Amino acid sequence: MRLLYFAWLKQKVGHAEEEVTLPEAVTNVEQLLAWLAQRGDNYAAALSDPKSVRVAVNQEYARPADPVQNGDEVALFPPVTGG
Amino acid sequence: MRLLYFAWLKQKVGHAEEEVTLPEAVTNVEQLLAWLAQRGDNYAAALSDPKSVRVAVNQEYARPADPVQNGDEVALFPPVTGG
Amino acid sequence: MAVRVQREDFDPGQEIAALTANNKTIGGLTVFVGLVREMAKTRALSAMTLEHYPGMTERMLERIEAEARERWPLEESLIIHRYGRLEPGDRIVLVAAASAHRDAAFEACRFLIDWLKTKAPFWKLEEDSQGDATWVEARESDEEAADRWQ
Amino acid sequence: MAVRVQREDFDPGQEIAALTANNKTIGGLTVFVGLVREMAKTRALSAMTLEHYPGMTERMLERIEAEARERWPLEESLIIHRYGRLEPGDRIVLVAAASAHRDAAFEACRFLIDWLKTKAPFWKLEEDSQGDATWVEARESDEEAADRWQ
Repeated sequence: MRLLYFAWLKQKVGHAEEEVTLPEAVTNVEQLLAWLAQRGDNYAAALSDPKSVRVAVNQEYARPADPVQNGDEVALFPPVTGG
Repeated sequence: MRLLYFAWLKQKVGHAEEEVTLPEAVTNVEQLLAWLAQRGDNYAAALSDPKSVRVAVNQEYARPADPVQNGDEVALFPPVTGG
Repeated sequence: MAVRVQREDFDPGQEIAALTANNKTIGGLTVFVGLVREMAKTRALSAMTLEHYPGMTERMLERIEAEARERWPLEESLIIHRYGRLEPGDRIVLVAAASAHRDAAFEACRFLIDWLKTKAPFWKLEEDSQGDATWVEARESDEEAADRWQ
Repeated sequence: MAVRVQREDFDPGQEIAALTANNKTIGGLTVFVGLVREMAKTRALSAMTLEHYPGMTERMLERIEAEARERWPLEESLIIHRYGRLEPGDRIVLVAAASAHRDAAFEACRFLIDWLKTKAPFWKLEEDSQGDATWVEARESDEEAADRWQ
């Protein structure tokens, strides 16, 4: 799975993207965030407030229960502030 | 009094402006329109439908009861359609 | 803050650039440009002639603009309206409002054009391809649009 | 009908001219231009950096534009949004909608900017004169503005 981070999520995680292989138990967005949060202090800090994290799976906004799998492009970012 | 006509009122009356001297009995907009209407067929035709005539006295929109006097600039025109 | 009634065309890009130049308080600018359409209600137009009341027209536009600036915190505003003979595709009118925030810019711009359409002395004479000329009648929908702002 | 996400500035006049050229069905064009303001909530900005999500940003803007064209009878529409480092007074975004009638042009233009602000992946990093950089937080008022169109 290709993971992308934007804005302050990128700064807190420390990189803009990475490739990961999901454990079998991780099948949806909510599980993905929980799994990421225990990968290190940087992830835990970035994901400490789930309300301020938005997720897109394959460039579509996704909800906690939406499925994820290896091969997906998953982006994590704060609420958008363009315009 | 200086009278100005615009749009189809100008066409029906036959001229764009004229100088008139008001009879003493004419002191408001409503009386002015009634007096004008009996000055000839062209005026009668132009003023036959009072609902479609707007009046400005000294470049301000005026109502039937608003006063007029010699020296005023009075304009007669249809409802506006700009923009 | 300006009002112009003119026969000549105008350049929206130049007007927008002038409105926003050197004013770093502006966060949003809304501009409306009205154009002559080829199709009137039921027939194709070849031209349109706009008549106005020199003096009163400018005065009413200035008043409409002043009213907008009382209602919204505007940094800039502009009304340009043409008169004379215009053809389909030609620009007729430009109204613009600039403010720190987009709400004010949108609402003031809409207000300017809605009020202009019912308060500013302009009259349109449409000519069709047969050479028939007809004065455009005022639309009730324009009155209703203006009434929203009362 | 077009969407552009670009680092370079754009010329509103050129865009407006291109939108209305050779289309005599257009009666009204509404354009909104968003600019970098010098004053943020509590402090003076020296610059702002806009980050985006290449690919998804374009996709979302195209969807927002398609949605506007389903809701209103538009002749033309355009969204341009910049990314990268911008300074106070710089243009950020242009949205435009052209239609036979001004109602549709105004409403569609407003819809485009309201939805863009809550759906398009852009993030703003503000820098003040001390060199402090802060990510702009999403505003509830933007969510509310977008919700009006649900």
